[in-house]
Amino acid sequence: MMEEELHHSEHIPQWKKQEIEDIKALIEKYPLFGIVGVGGIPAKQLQAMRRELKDVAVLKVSRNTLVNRALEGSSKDCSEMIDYLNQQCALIFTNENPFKLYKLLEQSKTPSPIKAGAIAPQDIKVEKGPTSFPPGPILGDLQSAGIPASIDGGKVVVSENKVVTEEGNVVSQNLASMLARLEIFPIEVGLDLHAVFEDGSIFTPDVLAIDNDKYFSDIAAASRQAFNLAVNVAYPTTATISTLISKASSEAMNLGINATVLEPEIMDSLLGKAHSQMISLASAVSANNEDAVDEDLKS
Amino acid sequence: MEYIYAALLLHNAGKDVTEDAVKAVLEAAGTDVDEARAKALIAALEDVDIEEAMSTAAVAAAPAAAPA
Amino acid sequence: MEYIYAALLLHNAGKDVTEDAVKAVLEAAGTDVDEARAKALIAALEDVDIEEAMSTAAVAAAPAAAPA
Amino acid sequence: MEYIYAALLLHNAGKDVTEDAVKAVLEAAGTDVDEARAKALIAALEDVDIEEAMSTAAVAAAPAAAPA
Amino acid sequence: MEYIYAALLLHNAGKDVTEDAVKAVLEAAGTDVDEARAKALIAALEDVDIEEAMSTAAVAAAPAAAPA
Amino acid sequence: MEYIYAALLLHNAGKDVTEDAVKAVLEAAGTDVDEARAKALIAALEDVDIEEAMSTAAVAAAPAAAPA
Amino acid sequence: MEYIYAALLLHNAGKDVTEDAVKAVLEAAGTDVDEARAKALIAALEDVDIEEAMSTAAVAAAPAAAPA
Repeated sequence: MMEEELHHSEHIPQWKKQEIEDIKALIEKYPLFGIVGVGGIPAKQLQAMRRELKDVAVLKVSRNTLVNRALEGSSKDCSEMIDYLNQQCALIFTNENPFKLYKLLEQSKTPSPIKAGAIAPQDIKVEKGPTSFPPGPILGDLQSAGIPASIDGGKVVVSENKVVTEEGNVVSQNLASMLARLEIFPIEVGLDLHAVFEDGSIFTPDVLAIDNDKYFSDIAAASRQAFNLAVNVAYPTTATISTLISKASSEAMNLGINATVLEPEIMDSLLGKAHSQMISLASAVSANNEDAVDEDLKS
Repeated sequence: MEYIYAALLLHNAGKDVTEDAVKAVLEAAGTDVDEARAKALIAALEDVDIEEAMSTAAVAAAPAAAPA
Repeated sequence: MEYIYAALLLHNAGKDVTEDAVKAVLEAAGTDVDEARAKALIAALEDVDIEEAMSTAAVAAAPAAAPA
Repeated sequence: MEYIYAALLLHNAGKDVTEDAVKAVLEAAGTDVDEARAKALIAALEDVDIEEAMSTAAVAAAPAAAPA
Repeated sequence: MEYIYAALLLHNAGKDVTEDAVKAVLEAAGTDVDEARAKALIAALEDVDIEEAMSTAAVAAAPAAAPA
Repeated sequence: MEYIYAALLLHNAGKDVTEDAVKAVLEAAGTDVDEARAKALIAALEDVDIEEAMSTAAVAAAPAAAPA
Repeated sequence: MEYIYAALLLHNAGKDVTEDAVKAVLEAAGTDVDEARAKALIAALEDVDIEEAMSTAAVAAAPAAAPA
């Protein structure tokens, strides 16, 4: 056995050994790295993404077998990441935190045509409206693909809104082709983050997706709760003292006016209240009989 | 307006708002009573829910009075 | 509120709002008069401009007063 | 308004709002107590559910922003 | 809220709102006084204009039911 | 308001909101702890149902999110 | 919500909301800390403005009644 192994290792090309070392060096150098799926990304798009990300991340495409060896041999004890390697993966290295990385990768995804034979990731719809095509064979092609089309005003139009295939269905060649021609791009294509390794922990997308709106509303809710608690127990602090004074003052006014406490400070309110009641009663009365009220109260 | 206040007063005291009651109150205040008005008032009050008229009255916040 | 109504009734009738006047009006209305409250009323009214207080109320009450 | 605050204080402490209690509180505050005002307060509060009266809005937000 | 009421009582009576004053008032009302709470109150009141905070109350009071 | 947040944190963690617990949390936050304020908080929270107090809308006048 | 409370506590105390600070505070409160959640919080706070979120709370708490 040993002999065979020795024999085998002698035949590992230098470039492969180097590649493994390069990967290990990158793993060493960066505080975190991720495994991304690159399948289905047209070469051009991949290049574009690489450029877009170049200031924040390094993408390294290598054979899985070599990546495997690097992960196993790395001093960072990250061999578990091998679980996240499958066909057509690459490594991505960055100084950013895992959440930022996830966000960047999601943002760098672009809408792309769906390929024939692919599975619709959500319902695919067409919308009523004009196309750029003049009448011709395209009309029949659209219709046979299940897209409602007709001629209007000298052009081919999509005649109604329609779900042309539901989530989970396999997209036929004809439909795929027609959708592409209509420039309907139902797929988000980009670097698909499978997992990130940082400091001995592995993070997966379910943990990495951040809902900013939820954080915003949670902060607002917490702030309200704090205020509620503080005011309800009359805890005097810079943020609550004005409200507490205001509350006490209102309560005193309420009590004074509702119980008709004849104190100087609320006389104006009491007089005003009586006056309002008088006006209200007077108008009800004068509606029935004008002569029941003063000249100046007549409506 | 004093006729209306008289009505409010009687209502608040839980008394019936009658012509005689209104007259008594106004006389106690030292005012001459116009019989016709008093009659008209009582007649007009017949279909009026005093309590309701009072509660629809809006009350404004008075100027914050300086501490006594 | 009876003390207030009594005060405004007298004011509107052009009479002085005194303790005795208020008591007379309240008694005529069949209300029990509390001496202390009558005193407090007059004391509280000392620095109050009744006309002004009522015109502030008038502004606020206006929308509510639109005849039904 | 100090008489009213005295009432709120006693109510909050679970004590009866009596003339003596109010006087004691005001004296502790270093104020001269006007007997009539204290009496008038207690009379006004008779049969009043203080908890309810203090929590029920008596006053509307003034549209004519009350002159300070 | 008793600490707040005590403070406003003193303020309305034209007295300085100090820890000792607040304590005296609360004790007279039969409330157990917590030293720390009295301290905290006075500290919070340091940069507050009580008059101003009280006049906010007039506006913050419940809204007038929108006139129909 | 950091004392209040300390209370909310402890409450959320199912711990008793005690002076020591609050102090520990604030010290971990790198803040100097004012003994009196911590005491005042605990005193204010005595017999209080924190869950209820935090969920019940405190009065109208809103804070301009002033850092405490 | 404990991560949020921790963040607001630090913010209110004028301290930076960092992963270590949040962890220290939570540990002091006796809460188990999930590294990922602490990291997620800090990452979220890069785009979410605490002051802005808190001021939304203030608006919501205000009386619905601003008179027209």
